[in-house]
Amino acid sequence: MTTHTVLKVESLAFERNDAVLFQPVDFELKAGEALQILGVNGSGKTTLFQLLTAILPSSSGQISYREQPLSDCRYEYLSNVLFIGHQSGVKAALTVEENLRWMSPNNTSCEKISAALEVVGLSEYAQIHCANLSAGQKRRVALARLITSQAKLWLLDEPLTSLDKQGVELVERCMNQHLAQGGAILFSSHQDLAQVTTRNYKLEPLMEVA
Amino acid sequence: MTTHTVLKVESLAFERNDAVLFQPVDFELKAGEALQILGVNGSGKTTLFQLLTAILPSSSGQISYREQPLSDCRYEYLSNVLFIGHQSGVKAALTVEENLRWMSPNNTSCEKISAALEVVGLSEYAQIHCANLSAGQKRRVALARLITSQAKLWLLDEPLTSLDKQGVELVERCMNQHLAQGGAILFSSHQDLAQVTTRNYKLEPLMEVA
Amino acid sequence: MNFNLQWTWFHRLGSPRWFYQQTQRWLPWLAVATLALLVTGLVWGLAIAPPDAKQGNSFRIIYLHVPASVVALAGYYIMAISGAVGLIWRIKLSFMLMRSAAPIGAALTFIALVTGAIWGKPTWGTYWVWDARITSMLILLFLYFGVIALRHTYSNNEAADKAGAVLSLVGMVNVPIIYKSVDWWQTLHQPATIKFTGAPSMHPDMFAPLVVMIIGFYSFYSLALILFARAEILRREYRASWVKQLVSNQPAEK
Amino acid sequence: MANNLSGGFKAYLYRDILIAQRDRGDLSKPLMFFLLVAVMVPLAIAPEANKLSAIAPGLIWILALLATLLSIERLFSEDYADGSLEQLLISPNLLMMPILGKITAHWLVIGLPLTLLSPVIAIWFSLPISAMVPMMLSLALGTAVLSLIGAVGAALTLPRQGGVLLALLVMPLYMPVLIFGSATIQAAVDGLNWLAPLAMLAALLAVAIVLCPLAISAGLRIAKNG
Amino acid sequence: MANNLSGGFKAYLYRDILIAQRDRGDLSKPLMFFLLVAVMVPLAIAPEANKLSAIAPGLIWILALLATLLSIERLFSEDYADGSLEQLLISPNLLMMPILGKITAHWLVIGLPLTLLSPVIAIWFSLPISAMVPMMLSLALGTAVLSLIGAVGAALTLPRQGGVLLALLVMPLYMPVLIFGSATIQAAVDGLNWLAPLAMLAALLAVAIVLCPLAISAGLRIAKNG
Ligand code: HEM
Ligand SMILES: Nc1ncnc2c1ncn2[C@@H]1O[C@H](COP(=O)(O)OP(=O)(O)OP(=O)(O)O)[C@@H](O)[C@H]1O
Ligand SMILES: Nc1ncnc2c1ncn2[C@@H]1O[C@H](COP(=O)(O)OP(=O)(O)OP(=O)(O)O)[C@@H](O)[C@H]1O
Ligand SMILES: [Mg+2]
Ligand SMILES: [Mg+2]
Repeated sequence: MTTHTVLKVESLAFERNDAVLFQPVDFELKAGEALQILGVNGSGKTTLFQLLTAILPSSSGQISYREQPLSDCRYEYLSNVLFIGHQSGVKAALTVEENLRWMSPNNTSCEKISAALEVVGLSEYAQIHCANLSAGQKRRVALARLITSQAKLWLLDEPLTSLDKQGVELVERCMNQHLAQGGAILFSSHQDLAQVTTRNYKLEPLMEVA
Repeated sequence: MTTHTVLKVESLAFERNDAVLFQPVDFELKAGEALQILGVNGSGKTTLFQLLTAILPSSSGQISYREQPLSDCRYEYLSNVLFIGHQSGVKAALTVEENLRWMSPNNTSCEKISAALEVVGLSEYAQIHCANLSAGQKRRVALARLITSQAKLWLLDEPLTSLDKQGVELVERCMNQHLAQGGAILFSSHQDLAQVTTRNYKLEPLMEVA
Repeated sequence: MNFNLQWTWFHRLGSPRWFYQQTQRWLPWLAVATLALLVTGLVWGLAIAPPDAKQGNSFRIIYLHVPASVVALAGYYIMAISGAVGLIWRIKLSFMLMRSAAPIGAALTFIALVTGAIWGKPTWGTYWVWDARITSMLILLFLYFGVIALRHTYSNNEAADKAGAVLSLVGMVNVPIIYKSVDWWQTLHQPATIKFTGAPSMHPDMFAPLVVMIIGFYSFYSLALILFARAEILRREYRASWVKQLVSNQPAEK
Repeated sequence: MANNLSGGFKAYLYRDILIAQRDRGDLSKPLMFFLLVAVMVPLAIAPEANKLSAIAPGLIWILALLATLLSIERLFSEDYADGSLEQLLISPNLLMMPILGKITAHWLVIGLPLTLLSPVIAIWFSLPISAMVPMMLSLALGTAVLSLIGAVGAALTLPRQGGVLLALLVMPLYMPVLIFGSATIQAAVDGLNWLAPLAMLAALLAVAIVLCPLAISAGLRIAKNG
Repeated sequence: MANNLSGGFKAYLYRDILIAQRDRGDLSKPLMFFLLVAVMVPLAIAPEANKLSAIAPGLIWILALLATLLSIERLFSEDYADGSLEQLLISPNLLMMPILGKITAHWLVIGLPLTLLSPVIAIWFSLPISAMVPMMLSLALGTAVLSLIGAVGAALTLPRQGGVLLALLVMPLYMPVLIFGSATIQAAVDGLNWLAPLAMLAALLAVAIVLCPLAISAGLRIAKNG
């Protein structure tokens, strides 16, 4: 059995100020699989990603990574996760190249960095400070991590915002390549992907219980 | 002739640090018309909007509003413009309602404000601080201005980012209504609109001249 | 089984509902005890105890000043420790106690400062002097203010609680350091020109009412803490069914 | 938005005060801040009363200056980050009135509380009672100048919102305020004529009200051009 | 990213120094800031030399404290706004090392320059030469404690990045540093034993290095939840 379960979420719930956000979440993500989280604005997709990266503590339920509860394999799990959120973590004061170097694993070679910049179409901007980039270009800097990272599990919160059509295609190509190599992807997006086969999971708002 | 020209742009160019950004821009926008600005990431759409709102000074070319050069009718022009940019101008410390009241014309009635919040689906959030909203909800607060504003000319820089599908439909409906009332819309988006008839204008990068 | 027992006990102790219902029963007794102690202490101290040989009657402010100072200091530790308990065992109730302790402690510190300043005028001829103990008391007031102010920074109650707990713990480590350093600073710069009259050298007739007042202040502190915490519980748990029931069971009139 | 008679003055005044109050929970924090800094001085400097009262006039002014510096940085930087500065720039009215509204809000939140609180600090530092009125008058006028000048610096350093850089820019401009401000108090303490330095502060304020908004609106437009 | 032996210490140290240098154009600005404030003091306070030298030990320390306060606010707030704090929080390593790296960078940019520059200020204020070495030692140790404690406040006030609120939180905690710091210089000026207060500063530093990173990492996690 090569396609083992990478991530398993069982009746995960989250409360803020004693208000429960969404109906308990249950899903399973296997290697080589992409799962798209759907849900209207404010349904809790971003919150779910923060639960999955342990930035926020969950109120109940269980997250397991390769059949182990997260608390038992925190180091191993986080070493294998690549998370790109709404804010992309690009530092305005650094140049494009410095940013990518900083955000990539330590042993990333210079060639790999420039190759990644080539792919996202920013080679000419390598020495430009990120403060001077357009919205889509900033997003591309963050997405260049898809190429330099060695993580097996990608958690992408709306990776497609601000990207033009070529940019969307580019991300789709990266995703397909990652899946082909046995990686797993959990992502949220309000757009449908044309070229990537994905399963869906819909976050449902909680019905008011009387 | 009821469909007069609202905005006319003639061979508009912009230089930053002596580098010209895009090929000279020429277009005309009539009342009741929507024009979509296309262009890859970094082609200069946002910059163009800043030229059109006189936030940035243009290097050459001319912008005219109702057949008058912009410099001659600055007050009248800006009073009739609604601009929503990448950053939506929503203040995190204020509540949704306070934000909308603040961003709407002075004489906006309370009913209109709550009706607008109803339309964008934020009635329940009226008293919530905007810092606690999701990305799409913040965007919706800004877009509620489409309903309260009385401006004839809308300049929308990527209004659809972060919105879910209902949100996109909502914006499309607002746009159609505005057009039907004789308004004009200039907007940029990487997505194609399904329900609004638009013309396109493509920003072309400047060829290197030898 | 033993383990289970332990946990139900723990759970009950941490339950705001249990606390609310228990304190309902204690409250009248505590209120009566507080009142009795304070009245006894005040009458004894202000009317019966002999006047001081040197200071005359102005010394009687001691019966407010010393208890307020003592309880204000202890209150900081009570606040910080309940914060720590909340952080470690994730008990909501102890966060509520921490939150309630801050304004009470600040008020007592303020009383200590004001009564001290009033006392200072007849004894030292000035309202304020940069004495070690006085200065560190002033800083304690600001530490309390910091804890109170911090909670407005967070919209999420849980985060506000935890942040407040971390700050009061950092402050708890610092209170002795501040006290020592201010003390030290004084002795370093100038010979102490003013000395507190040492407590043990007090006449028993003056000392006994002071002890009554100190116990009375502690009792008052507990009473205030419980009342504040009960209000806090209702505010936070307004969604819980038992609170709704409680509210609907109240007679509508009055 | 900003279409009323006062051209946006009142709108921005109210909004900024509301935000200040929301952000800090309540408006009493600046007061505590002043008290706290005032406490620090005797701790750092040996607290004999006569030594303290000798340096008190200068210290109160340094305090006012620092409180302004610490808070003025955010005058435009938040508006810049969230896009409301863009909206301000494209409002059809002149920029003056909204800018003055924002600065007035800043003064009401920082300068005015300091002025009202200064008697407490004065007692702490054993300043004579006769110096109270001149001190409060000079603070009321001077802190307004500090807010105006600080706002120019805040506008000019905008894209980088640089704490230290901002301090570096405005501090030289603060010198006259500092000098005339502490001179007013010192003159009152010494029983001299304190109306002259106070008049100078009033003159500085008049000049600043006229010139600073010009510099600020220019600065804001330049900052967007970045 | 942050996978090397030192667990991110060096990576964050280098990055933050680089950003500080980019943001301010160069690293000499903090130095100018100190000089400028030092110039202002004689302007506000009558500049008789004996008066100045009497308050100099305290003033140098107040200066150090304010420089830290002005700059520490941005330690985490930019990372919070642009999302890199999230990335820090999900790094598999402990938070300690990156945090200590960031604080060290802050000290290298603020505390160290002030220490190196202090002799100039000391001469300005006619402090005796014999006080130089104790002054510099106390500043080197003390500013590090100020950065550490300030970082706790910066972490706890993150969601609102509140200038005045931050000051309110950390200033009481700064008192011991201020007292022992100025006591070291004063003792040296008076020809007394200055090793004792200096040792206290060293002890404070040791305590702060152990405890502050704990409080900071707790604070950062809480802030994300806020
Ligand atoms: C604003 C001024 C003052 C403040 C902030 C202040 C503060 C304090 C504090 C914190 C205590 C300590 C309680 C303990 O040891 O746990 C105390 C005790 C005491 N204070 Fe004050 N005090 C002030 C003024 C005065 C004055 C003017 C006098 C009378 C001359 C005075 C007489 C005493 C006495 C007799 C005690 C109890 C004896 C002892 O524990 O040493 N205090 N005060
Ligand atoms: N810091 C916060 N404090 C309180 N409530 C919050 C906070 N952040 C988000 N929320 C609330 O939690 C809900 C879920 O927000 P979240 O950002 O997870 O939504 P989302 O599904 O990502 O939406 P979007 O599609 O707009 O990005 C929203 O209703 C929002 O109002
Ligand atoms: N402040 C600035 N300083 C210098 N160059 C800038 C600045 N802002 C943008 N640019 C450059 O100008 C070009 C156009 O940027 P602009 O933001 O207008 O693009 P855009 O078409 O809106 O792109 P996107 O689709 O990504 O939003 C980009 O190449 C960008 O690098
Ligand atoms: Mg989201
Ligand atoms: Mg753009």
